[in-house]
Amino acid sequence: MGPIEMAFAYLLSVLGVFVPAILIVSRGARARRLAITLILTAGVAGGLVAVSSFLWQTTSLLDLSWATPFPFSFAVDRLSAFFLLLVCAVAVPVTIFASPYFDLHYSEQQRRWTWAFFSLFLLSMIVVVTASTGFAFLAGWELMTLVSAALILIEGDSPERRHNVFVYLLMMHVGAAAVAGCFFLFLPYSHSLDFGMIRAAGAAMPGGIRAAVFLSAFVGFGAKAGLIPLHLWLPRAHPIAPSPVSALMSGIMLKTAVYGFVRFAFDFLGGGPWWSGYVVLVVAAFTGLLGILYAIAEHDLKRLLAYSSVENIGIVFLGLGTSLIFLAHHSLLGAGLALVGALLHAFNHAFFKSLLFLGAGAISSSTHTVDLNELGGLQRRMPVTGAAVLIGCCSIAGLPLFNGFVSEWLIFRSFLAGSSLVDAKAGIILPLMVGILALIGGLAAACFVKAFGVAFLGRPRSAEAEHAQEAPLGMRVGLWMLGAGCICIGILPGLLLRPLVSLVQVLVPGAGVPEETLSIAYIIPWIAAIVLGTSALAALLRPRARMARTWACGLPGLTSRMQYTSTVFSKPIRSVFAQVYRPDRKVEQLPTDQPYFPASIAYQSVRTTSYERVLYRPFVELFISLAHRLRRLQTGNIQIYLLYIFLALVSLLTFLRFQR
Amino acid sequence: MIPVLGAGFILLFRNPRFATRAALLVGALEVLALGAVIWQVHLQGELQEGRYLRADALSAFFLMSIAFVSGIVLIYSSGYLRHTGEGRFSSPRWFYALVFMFLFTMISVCLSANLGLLWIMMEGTTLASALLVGFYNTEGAIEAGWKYLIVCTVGIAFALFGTIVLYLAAVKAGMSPASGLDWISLMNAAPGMALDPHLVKLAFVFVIVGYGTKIGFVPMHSWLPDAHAEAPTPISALLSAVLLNCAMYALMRYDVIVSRTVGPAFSHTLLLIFGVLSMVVAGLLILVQRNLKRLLAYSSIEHMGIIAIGLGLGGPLGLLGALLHTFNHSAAKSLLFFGAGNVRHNMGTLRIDGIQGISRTMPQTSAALVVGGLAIVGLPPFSLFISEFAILSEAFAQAHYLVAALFLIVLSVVFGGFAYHLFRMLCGKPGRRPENARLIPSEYISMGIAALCVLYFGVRIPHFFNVLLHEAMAVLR
Amino acid sequence: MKIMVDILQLLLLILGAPLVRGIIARFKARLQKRRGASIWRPYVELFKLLRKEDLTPPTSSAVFRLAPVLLFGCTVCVAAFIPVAHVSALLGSRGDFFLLVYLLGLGRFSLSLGALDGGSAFGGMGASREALISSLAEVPFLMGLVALAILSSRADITGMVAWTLHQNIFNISTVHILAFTSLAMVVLAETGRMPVDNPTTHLELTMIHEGMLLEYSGPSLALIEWASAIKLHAMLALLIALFGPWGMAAGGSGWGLATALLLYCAKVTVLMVLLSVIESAAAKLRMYLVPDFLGVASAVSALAVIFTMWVKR
Amino acid sequence: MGLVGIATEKILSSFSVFLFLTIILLAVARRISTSVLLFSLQSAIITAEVLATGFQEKLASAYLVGILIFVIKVVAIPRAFFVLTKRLKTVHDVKASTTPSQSVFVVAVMIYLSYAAVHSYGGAVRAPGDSLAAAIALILTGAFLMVSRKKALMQVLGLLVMENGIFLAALLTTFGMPLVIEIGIFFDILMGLLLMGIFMFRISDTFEHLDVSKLRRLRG
Repeated sequence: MGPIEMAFAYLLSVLGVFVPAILIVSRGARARRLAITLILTAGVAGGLVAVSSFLWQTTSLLDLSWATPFPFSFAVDRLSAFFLLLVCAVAVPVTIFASPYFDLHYSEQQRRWTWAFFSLFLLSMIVVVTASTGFAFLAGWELMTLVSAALILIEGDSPERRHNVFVYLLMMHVGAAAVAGCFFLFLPYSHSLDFGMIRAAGAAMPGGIRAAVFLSAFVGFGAKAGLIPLHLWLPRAHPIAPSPVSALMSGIMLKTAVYGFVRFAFDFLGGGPWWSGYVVLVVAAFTGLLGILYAIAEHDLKRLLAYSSVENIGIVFLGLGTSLIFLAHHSLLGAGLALVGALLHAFNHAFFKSLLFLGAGAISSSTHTVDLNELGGLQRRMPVTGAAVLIGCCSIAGLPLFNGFVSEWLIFRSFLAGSSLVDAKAGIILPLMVGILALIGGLAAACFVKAFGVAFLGRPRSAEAEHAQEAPLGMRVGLWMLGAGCICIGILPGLLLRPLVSLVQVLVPGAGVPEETLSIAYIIPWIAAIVLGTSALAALLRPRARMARTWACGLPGLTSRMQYTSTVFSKPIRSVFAQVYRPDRKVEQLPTDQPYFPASIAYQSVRTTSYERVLYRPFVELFISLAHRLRRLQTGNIQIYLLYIFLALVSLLTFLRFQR
Repeated sequence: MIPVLGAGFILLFRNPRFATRAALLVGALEVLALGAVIWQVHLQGELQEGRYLRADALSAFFLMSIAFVSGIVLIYSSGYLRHTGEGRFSSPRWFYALVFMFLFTMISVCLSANLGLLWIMMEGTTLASALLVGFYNTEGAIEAGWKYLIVCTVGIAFALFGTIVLYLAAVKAGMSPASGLDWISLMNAAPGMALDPHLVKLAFVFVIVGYGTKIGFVPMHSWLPDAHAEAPTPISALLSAVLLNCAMYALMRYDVIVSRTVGPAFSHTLLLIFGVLSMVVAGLLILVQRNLKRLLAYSSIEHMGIIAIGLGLGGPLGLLGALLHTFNHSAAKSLLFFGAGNVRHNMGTLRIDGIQGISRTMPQTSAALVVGGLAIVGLPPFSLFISEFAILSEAFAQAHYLVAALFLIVLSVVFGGFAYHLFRMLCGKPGRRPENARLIPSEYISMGIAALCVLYFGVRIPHFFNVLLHEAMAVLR
Repeated sequence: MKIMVDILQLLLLILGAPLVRGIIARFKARLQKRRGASIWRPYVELFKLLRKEDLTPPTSSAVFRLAPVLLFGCTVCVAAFIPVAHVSALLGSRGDFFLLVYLLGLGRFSLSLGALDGGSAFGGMGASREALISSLAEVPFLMGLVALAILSSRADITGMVAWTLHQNIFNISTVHILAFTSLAMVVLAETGRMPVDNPTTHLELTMIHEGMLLEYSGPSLALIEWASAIKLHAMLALLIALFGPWGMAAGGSGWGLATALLLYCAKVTVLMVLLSVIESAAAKLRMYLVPDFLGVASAVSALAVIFTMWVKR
Repeated sequence: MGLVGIATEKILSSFSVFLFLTIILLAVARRISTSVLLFSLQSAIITAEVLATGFQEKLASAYLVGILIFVIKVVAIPRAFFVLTKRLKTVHDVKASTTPSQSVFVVAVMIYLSYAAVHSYGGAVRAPGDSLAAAIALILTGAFLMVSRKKALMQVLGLLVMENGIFLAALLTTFGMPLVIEIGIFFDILMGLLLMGIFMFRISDTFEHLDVSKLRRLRG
């Protein structure tokens, strides 16, 4: 049992056993502080495990099968190591952020439970990405859902929160059923759920089964990842969770779904049927576009972030779909490129999305609201937080010098490389995808200009925002660790690109990336130098600034009500894409008799597109009505009951007759 | 034999408190005796007492779950009966007396070496428990009791006919009338001797309808929700956690014989049909229940369906899953019923829409309900996840894709139902204050044991248990 | 040697930018039967502004001050991508057009934030309109470039230019025409000219780009104006390099460079004339007609991409 | 074989006819007391059949069983029923949910079915076929009675008829089962009747009627 295994065992035992035990046994601040430190050390240990096992290619980590009824073991190949690194790298800052956050918001009792579940949540996600048997994977998978739901419920249980959690649980359970299905579908051929055996069996399976496995994997993991139209739970569950938890859910939990899909589609199946890529591509394109459009329309910061998670997942799956298409055409270079892009984007999104959610947490803890129309002017009041959030916004908008750009760039290049495919279908569709991704990127930029600009810039729109205080030290540290990560990857992408390439080479035999695409690693530092250098020069040109009142068209003074609100800001885009939102607008003007000098104008606009109504209700109602019909069979009349028995008997006897 | 004596012994006490103590004493003795039997079986394979009593691994396995459940049920009811008055046939002492009669019949179901005796004892379980179901003497209780009595007796009558037909087959095949009903001799003889396959099939049809009524297979399940809902909580726990298992045990015996005679295809198909039918119907009915205990009753039907599917699939994992599931289901279900019992005491009702926000008012009970609920819908890290996992993998491994798909779908539906109902009961603003929110020790102990067991078996299966399990499977092969 | 040439090109783009503005203004004046100001006027204005003091609103934060310089930096960096007279650029061979487009995006992003920080209504108005137009404009911009990239099977600007340089001027494909059309429309939108935006208006109903600068004064304003001038110049140079590179110097000879430079001036002049004609002729589109304008551009560029399939093989 | 042997043969074969008669009469009987009488008659016939078989097969145990049946089913149970009817003070109508003619028709169909069944499983039978058919017909009729009669009493009666049928089948196909088992079964039946009596009392106490089709509080 080498050091790596030791570290991993330490990690598991700490997160799974010690921390919850400590928190349950003893109440009081010291115990809690001990627990938090333990979680942090565990996170660091996890990171070390990931890096070292990535470098030295250790595979088997830990085998608990002696204890459990079914094989339950952990192994880390490069894919798992990459995602393990992702989990730990995000978990540590979030934990640091969370400790002051929970102290601010929760009662003693709540804190104990929250931290216990918090560590269990981390554990479950680590289990998922490092499991090497189906049993372990599924166990971790279910646990992940449960614990996160518990974390949401600790916050409180209003009816709509309850309903949202219910929707979350139900959809996750159905998704888990699909995931379980695509594990079990291997069984007749692999005779075991050990990943090695499954991998071996993957190639030998008949096409039909392969297709079934692919589809159920796509549905199962898609539901977890929040692909439209399976995204229903996401904008419901993420906003109502406490911010650190939503950071974990959005930052890491969605990535476990990506991990699962990559594991199945690439590792086990080695690329799905020929149409698989196109299916994924189309769904992903819709997800990305609609996701970001809904995000722009939101004025609740956390809902906005949730929808933008949907969008980013869409981008990741764009990459995966492209890679699948390349695989189907045996063009391994393109496949590698797209896959690297997708994985990198997953990694980046983990960083900036958790950063942004933490930022929302910081805002809500100092202003007690995340409604953009109530905020404003926070940059002057909480500059450190603001700067970190700004970094997050730039990254998520996919701007160069920040990490979001690198991955989107790789995906762009993979689309471009698609033109080299002989197949006309792919050769046209992939380059056209550039347009889609460009639109997504542009809208994302617009969306986060709005988010940051309305929340942090200008003048405060409410008293809370007026008196906002800078977030406590722990929160700032957590935020800035993530922010530093974003910039670091953004300016020196080489740090991750090379390892990712080696990962992909292991994952898809013979794959690689075109050399010239690695040039991004060299060019970006140059660009950074030029941009910042010129900016510095330009800054030198300027004297110090003098304060002067903003020009108010000659009016006595400027009130905050003259500013653009988030709703107004997104108005042009909303009216351009009106057919997406199908808005239901109401304008009430008083008094009605004089249209030009209204005393008051009330305006409201509601999005009426509802997936729930169109896609989900019918299913549910089908089941319910079926149940009601069955219920009628249970008439309280005993004679009817006896009749049932006799009918059963008679039908069996006839069955016997014909069976002979 | 302890229970019978115990029953008489208890009837001597008029004072309920003494009766309770005596009952606990007797219960302890009984559990010890069962433990001894199991241990013997574990040591020396099979026990044979005279011509009519024998115990092999399979019976030992079921005895174990009887011992476990009856133990915690007795502990629980010692506290539960604190507010039942005196009445004809309905006083604590009668309660315990009947309970022990009930236990006696069930134990001897598992111990009987003779199919006839088996039948007699099965009928005995009905008779012993009918009064218990009607224990409260309310309209509902009496109605439920009557239905239970009639429906089950009719069903059992068919089982008797099946037994006779099997016996006929044996006799015609030239076995001595004396041994013509010993399942052991039938089992051993079955492959070699030419039992008329057609008669055997006929027998199995009657038996599966008959004992299926006791198990609660759809469409013979009609008595089950009534009985479970109206009986006193400990009895509901006993019914769904032990009685159903015993009936299942009886069915297993026949299943072995039949599949050894005419090949597994026939009996397994029937089991699969009934299993899937029960699972689907019960799973859907769970969605629309309004009474907590009826909800639990239907989920028992669903789980019996799961077990039947496991049996019907056969194969190492299927059998493992089925046997394991009997035990796990008993533990989880008794836990849930205890929780429901507390809810009834405190809120005075079992109507789900009448219960709200108990997570605030009685945290411990609702914790028990949550643990039980998570376990019963088959989520890790609880034991039912293991057994369902086993059965599912068997289903897929044998490429029974339809069964597997239905299985998965129903699991999701059931999850939805339970989550929905539990949320409604746990969350929300509490209605009326409960009288005594905190658990009294007896409840604490019994629920604690059940919960721990559910959790522990979810993580690992103890060695001794595992050995017994595999011996039992060996019997079923 | 080569590096010197590249730096010279970059300086040409940066320092020549105000001149381009001046000349366009002059042309427009002439078209409108006015004498118009001197073509060196923009330089004078820049110096004037640079000497003035810098005013910031009391409510604003550091973002307000940082925005202009970052914008300037990005624009300069973009200019460094584009070959003018010699088939090479400081970053041309390494960085591809995606980088170019997104650097413009970064500049725009920072400017919009700066505008929002002013705390007045106009800043938000300008930013929101800019957000709409730019997000829609990115599609045809990238797609048009993608079409060319597919033809030349290179992704870096100089590579594409070099490829075009080796084509015969007379067998230009439909793809080129389509791509040119879309890119020209994009340039109009990106640089905020008619019919998308009116660079000379200060009426709140019509302002887009101007609305964002309303709070800026002195050096900051100078930087922004200069940056937008550079942007305009760079865009024109990009069009030239992509669609009319013939005559560009490939080798290192001084004569070649000189002629190339002259040719470039000629081409730019032509474009400027075109631009001013369009600006004087066309009326500004209503805000909500701009998406249609850009939609046409996107459709054209999409066609360009699709046609590459047949042109390529 | 002697004269007696032949007599038994005849008896055995002709009993089934009487059984059919009892069934049909049961179907049309309107008063509980009548049905009870019919039942005891039926049991008497079965007793005779048991004795006959016992004589034919020279089985000592069969005699014992026969006596048991006589004591329990011909004497005890009908007595109990009469006591019950008196105690429960119910109207004596059986409250059929089918008209007599329908019942008769159904019973006739059942008899036919039982014959068909016997012929399909013909190989299994060593006693005269029609009496096995009679046994099955008894089972089916019992079932029919339970389904169609609303009175709790009549349901119990139907159950007993079924019991009779099963028992008869057991007797005819095999030599009856081992003695202990038989006794056990009888014991069970007695206990069952006892319980049902208790419940009938409770029902009539709580609901003031014995109409089980009205017991429909628990449903769904």
